Amino acid sequence: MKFAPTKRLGPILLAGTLVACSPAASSAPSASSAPAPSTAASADASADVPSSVAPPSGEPIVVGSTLSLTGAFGATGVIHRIVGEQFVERLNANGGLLGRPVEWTVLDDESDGARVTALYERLISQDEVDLIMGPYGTPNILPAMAVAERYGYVMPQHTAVIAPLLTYECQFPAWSIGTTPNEYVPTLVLDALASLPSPPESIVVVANQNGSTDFVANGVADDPNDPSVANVATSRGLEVVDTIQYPPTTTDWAPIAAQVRDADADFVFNSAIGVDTVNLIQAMEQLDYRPPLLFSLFPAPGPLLGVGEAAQGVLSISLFEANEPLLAAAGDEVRAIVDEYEAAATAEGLPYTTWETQATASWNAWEILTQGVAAAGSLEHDAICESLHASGADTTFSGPLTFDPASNNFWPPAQLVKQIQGEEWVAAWPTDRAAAPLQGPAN
Amino acid sequence: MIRRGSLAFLAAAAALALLAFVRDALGFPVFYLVFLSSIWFWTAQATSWNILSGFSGYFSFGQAALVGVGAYTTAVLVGRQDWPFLATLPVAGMLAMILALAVGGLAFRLRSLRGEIFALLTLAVPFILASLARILPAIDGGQGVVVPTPDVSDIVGGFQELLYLLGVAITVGALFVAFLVQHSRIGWGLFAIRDAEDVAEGLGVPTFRLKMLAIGASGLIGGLAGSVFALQIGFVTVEAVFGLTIPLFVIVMCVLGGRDHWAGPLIGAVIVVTLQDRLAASGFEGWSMVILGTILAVLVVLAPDGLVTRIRRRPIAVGLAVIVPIAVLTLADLGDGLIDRLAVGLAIAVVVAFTPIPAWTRAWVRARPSVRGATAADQRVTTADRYLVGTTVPAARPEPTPVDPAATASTEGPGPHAIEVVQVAKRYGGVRALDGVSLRIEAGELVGLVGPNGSGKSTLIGLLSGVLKPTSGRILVAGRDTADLEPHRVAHLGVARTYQIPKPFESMTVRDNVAMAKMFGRQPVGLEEARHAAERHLALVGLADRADHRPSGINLHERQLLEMARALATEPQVLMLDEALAGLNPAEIDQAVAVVRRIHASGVTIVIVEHLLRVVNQLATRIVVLDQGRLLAEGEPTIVMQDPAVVSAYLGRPADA
Amino acid sequence: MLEVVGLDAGYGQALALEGVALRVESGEIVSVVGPNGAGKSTLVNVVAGLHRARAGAIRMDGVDIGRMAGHRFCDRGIAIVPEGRRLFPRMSVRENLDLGAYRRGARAEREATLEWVHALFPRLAERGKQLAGSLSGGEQQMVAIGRALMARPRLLLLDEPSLGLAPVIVDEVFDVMRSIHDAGVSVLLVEQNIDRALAISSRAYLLLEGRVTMTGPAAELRASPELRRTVLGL
Amino acid sequence: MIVIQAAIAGALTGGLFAVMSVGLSLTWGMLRVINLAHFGLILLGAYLTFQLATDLAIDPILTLVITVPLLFLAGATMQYAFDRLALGEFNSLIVSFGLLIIVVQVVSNLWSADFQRMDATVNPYATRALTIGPLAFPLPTLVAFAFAVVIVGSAHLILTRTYPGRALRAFAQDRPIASAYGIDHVRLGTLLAGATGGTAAAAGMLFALGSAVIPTAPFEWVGIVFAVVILGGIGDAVGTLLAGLLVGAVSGIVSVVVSPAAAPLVIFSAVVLALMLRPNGVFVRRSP
Repeated sequence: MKFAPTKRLGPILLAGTLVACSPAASSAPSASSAPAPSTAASADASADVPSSVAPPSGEPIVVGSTLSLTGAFGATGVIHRIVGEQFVERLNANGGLLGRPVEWTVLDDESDGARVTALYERLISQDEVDLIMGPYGTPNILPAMAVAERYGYVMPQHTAVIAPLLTYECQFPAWSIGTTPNEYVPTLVLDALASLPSPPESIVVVANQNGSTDFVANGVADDPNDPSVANVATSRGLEVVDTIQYPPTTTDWAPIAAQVRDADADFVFNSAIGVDTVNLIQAMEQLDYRPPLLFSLFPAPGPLLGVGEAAQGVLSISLFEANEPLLAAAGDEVRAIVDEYEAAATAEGLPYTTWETQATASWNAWEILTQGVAAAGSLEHDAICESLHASGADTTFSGPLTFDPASNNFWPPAQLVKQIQGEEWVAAWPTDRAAAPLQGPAN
Repeated sequence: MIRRGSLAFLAAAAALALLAFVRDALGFPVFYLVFLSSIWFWTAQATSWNILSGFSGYFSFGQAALVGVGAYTTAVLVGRQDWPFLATLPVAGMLAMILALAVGGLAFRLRSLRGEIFALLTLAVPFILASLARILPAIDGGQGVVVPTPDVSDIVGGFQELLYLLGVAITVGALFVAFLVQHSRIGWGLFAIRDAEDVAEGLGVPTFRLKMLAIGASGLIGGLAGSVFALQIGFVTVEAVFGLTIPLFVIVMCVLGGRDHWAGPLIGAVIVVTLQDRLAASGFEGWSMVILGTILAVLVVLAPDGLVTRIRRRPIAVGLAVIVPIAVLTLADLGDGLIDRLAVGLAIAVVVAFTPIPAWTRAWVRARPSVRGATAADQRVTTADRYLVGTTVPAARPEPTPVDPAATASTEGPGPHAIEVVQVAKRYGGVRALDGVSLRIEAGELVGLVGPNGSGKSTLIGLLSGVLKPTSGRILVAGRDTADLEPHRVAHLGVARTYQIPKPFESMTVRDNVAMAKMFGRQPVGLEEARHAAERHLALVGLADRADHRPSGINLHERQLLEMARALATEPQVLMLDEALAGLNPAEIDQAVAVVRRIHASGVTIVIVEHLLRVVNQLATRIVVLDQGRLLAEGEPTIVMQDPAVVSAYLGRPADA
Repeated sequence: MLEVVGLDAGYGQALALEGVALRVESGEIVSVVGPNGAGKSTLVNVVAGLHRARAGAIRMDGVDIGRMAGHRFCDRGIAIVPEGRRLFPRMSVRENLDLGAYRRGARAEREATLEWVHALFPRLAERGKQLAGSLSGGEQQMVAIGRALMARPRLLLLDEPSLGLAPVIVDEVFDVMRSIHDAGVSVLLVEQNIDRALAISSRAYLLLEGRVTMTGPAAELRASPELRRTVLGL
Repeated sequence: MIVIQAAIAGALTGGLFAVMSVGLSLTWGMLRVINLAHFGLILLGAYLTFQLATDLAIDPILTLVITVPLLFLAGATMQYAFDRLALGEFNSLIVSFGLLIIVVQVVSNLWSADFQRMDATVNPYATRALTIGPLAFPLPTLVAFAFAVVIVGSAHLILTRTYPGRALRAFAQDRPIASAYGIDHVRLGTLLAGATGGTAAAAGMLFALGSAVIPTAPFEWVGIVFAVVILGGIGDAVGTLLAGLLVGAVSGIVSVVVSPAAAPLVIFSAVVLALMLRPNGVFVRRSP
């Protein structure tokens, strides 16, 4: 094996030691790229971005938002920051918005819902931003939405899925799994699995007690008749062997894995977020158990791939995956966006740099916002909101979207089921949008 | 003080509340209200913590439990039971208070409770509650609870105005409670508990009750602010309210601001919230925690007392340091809005608070208290004279006539004995510290309690003051069995003691040390009256000219005199002096002896434990000799000291005997 | 060997010792007697490096050790048996003894010294594994003395070794003190059992209210009526 | 059977808790410093393990050769500073909290807030187990358990058999007398804190062996580690191991029988009971 430390290693060791030793060393050299300044305004177009349009001029339009750049949601927040900067750069290179350049102010909410409220209040009432974007993560989006509602600001948001709670008529979901994801997601996944030669006959549900994952797994908390993975599965003739709930702070996965192994179902539905499923797989492997089929709801994509062979065949849902057939179908612009993102994510030092569902949601959100403004022809929020309700948005990745206030603007979901095949995530269902066929259990 | 304070708080609350209504007219964005609301929340939480932990010294790591109970009460009642928000507010406060009282009731009843145990207990509570919230679907069950925005009446304005006004009400209320506590008997009691809990109890302070009061108030404030917090975040999750960051930040704020003043938490919260806000806004978010952590570490090392002490040393300079930069920056139109300017002002103020005072100012500052000191000294002369003449006696003392010591020694009055000890034994594990001791002390006596080291003198003093309870036998004070009385009740029966190593309340002046005891005496009095009475007691022991000093600023001799004055302030029938002369030089000893005589002459029965037999023999009307836990001899000093058994106990049995 | 000159020491503002001078020659047993609170313990603690003097010199073999760090005093051949024993209660008897031999000079001779200590106190050999905190008072005092001897001191400081002990044990302690002295260790003894202390000592100091008020051969002090009067406060 | 399996797996995880806790417990008990920065050192240990193993493509356990000395230095320097500044128990807590948030932020800046995890190619332990009959012993926690036994065992041996170890215990029980017998507390304290830093390196490595790391992970460790330290007795190395195993096993059983969310309820109620019923047992350093 060749000795090939990256150039990060030395400074990191140095910095790590210094910092641990003395508080005074807080200015130790940061080897990886520190978070870029939070305002991404750029009039200079990159070389590979076509700029056939006149450069934007006049007062910049300021878009404000917070993202969880640190803290519990930090892992995903950074994806949205990269995509946002990328989008704004392309936008300005293509003439800006309403002929004016766009500037994006993004503040770190530290994954703290209490700070989200204050920061959005600041953005709107103090900084007087023209437009806002939603933050990442349901516990952040809900407080932000409340502020937006008070000021009547249009707020596209990336990922909140608890549709019944998102009642503000001018919030626009950029990632829709419908108003009843607790019914839609299990139906979609079980539909996909039903296409296999030997579909699963029994299921175990393992759910993180985190707002959105718990909602998808169990529906509204105090309503046992609300659709849930378990009763959707039952109604389709599957046997529900066990349902397990675990707190977000779980550190010890062995007992959960033991229960899953004990249940010995054909299919494990893990209503998970982050690295839950990675931990579960590891713990199950350690018990020498691999379920025939495993689904993970909102996984951090990188770590699951890093598990290697044990994670083969793991399923999830997605808006868009950067698979070759899908890219080919989507055209050159998409390919350029995806490549550009990968370069930026690599430079940022992200562990997983492939464009996937989070990035897609983020891109959608930006397109919803800017198309709403363009269609309204002004920065009046009432007008933007109205035009979005009236004519929807045409998105690069998810196609034309329509927003119906009656269903809290959640557009009819059109999710992919993706699967780990080899060393990548592959869109595998529905067949007409699949990059590769869905694979059943290995044996 | 309190009336003026009340008015000031009322005025401050009104002015702050007014801001919500004139904000628009002044051209301030709503964000200022949000920013201030955040300060209110943290100030209220920090004040809640400080009333218990800062004032009484029992550190809590459980602040999140109060926030959580308050927030979840409101979230569940509003979000799931459709209660109107305002109706949930008192429920939230009450539930948090009940939780706090339950924790206090359990913890403070522990006989060997130490600060660490309390801290760790409170650390565990939020974890238990978080787990419960996750298990019980009726509370959370895992999905979090949405708190819908309530309808806000037009009078209030908008939602932020409502939050702001609630914040002002609760926080100014909390600060006012802290102010009241600090300036009332409760606060004095709590400070005494923090400085020396056993001494406080011995002086008649009902320590358990005060701690329960403090923890109850802390719970109420924490719960109320937690309830508003639920409304503020709109979506309550276990992670948002039961996390570790809340208690840690609250502690950080109180430590920075200062823990022994009601304004400390306010100062800490203002600084931390402003700093965090500015760092987040200025693109330094990647380094905000580094900066905050560094400031925290540096300030704790440099100013462990907190900023409030520094600020109070030069309030005008620091005040100007905040206001002037803000004014200058505003006029010059520098910085982005008021908060930027505030941040600059605060930074300058902190620097000013830390700058060493130039010599000339110090001279000027010193000049002022000395004036006050002079008047106090004048007063002393008059009161002391009165005492010496013997014309004026404390009104509360029933029979103040100075008695002839020799006469009382043999008096066998019909009433109960001042103290009666019947066949008392005390064992620690297998060790017998006292064994079958019987003893009577009559009113007016001056009993010398002597014996070699380890003979059981300290144990006996502990038993008499009620801190220790006998293994067998009975102890009667004024005819009342003290077996089931808490020490402060025994103190109220009229027993007071001093400590060999003086344990003054270090955070109070000499005068207030004595006034403290007066306030919790048998006939409790208010602060002003207590301070006035304190002068008298200080005069009696000859310490009036030290009244404005801190205990750390007087010498050992004076500290021992202070012990006596403080004990006297409880108006005891029996005063026990535990080695009050240890470590004094001969001149000081003579002076102290004179004081003891004077106290005795004023009608107080005295039990003096002393190693300086020369002194005891001169002073005492009767001597009791203990040796190895038994009563060896008692009687007339000169006779007792010739007793061969006593001689042998002191000089040792000759090797050849 | 030990020479203390002009020693002032105290706690906070209290002065416990004032201008104390004292010496212990090689091979002597010297007693410091006086009523409680006279400053005897402070004196011993200062000489052992437990408490810092405010003024004055502590010379061991002519070298002033008063400014040295507390943990270096024992390198100079001083070991203390503190008042109230102060064993390490949750360590075994053997561990307490071994800790006495912590200083490098003593470690090498640990086995030999241990044999000597066991010969002096046979009971300690039996109780080697017992926790020091669980021993009786007498046994604790033996461990405390044994621990000090393990340091191979040339000067042993004993602070109230008979305090709280049954008379039989006190006899044993004084007997052992004599054997220790016979083995060539000088002793500075603080004792409230004045008669016994003086009986075993060659010279003595009477400490009263922080000052040395009498000094001389022990026998003389023992016979002096003034000592008796002073101590009994008559 | 499932209960037994959960208990075993939990107990092995308890070994990891023990490694995390033992350093904190010892410095608290012996030096009276409540060092929250210990969690920061564990975090650094985990990230350094990740980085070194990934970059050098070596077995993660081998990274200890580098991380242990580094964190030894860090721990020792910190204690030396605490000592110099004469920080008491409470102030050390506050200052070390400041250090902890600094470390968390710096780690986040250096490695991003995203999860970092050693790939299966680098880390062969993550998905393996030792199987005996129907029972499986997960490899990462088995390794952690082995480390726990070795670390606690050697800590116990050092504390009971060697001069510096005994000196430390003596120092914890009576500082002045220990000093009178030649014990230099600054040196010993620095050494102990250094060794504690070493255990933090091991704990970080062990954590990285079985889990993905994020910068905020320390805040999830604090509760369980304090529970282990308290139940084991502050300053008691062997007690820490036993408490770790107990906490792990109980939380495993409760997870299976009731629900994973109920485990903290049981553990922390036990902590409260322990504090109420035998408050003196919790503080081993105090004399009976």
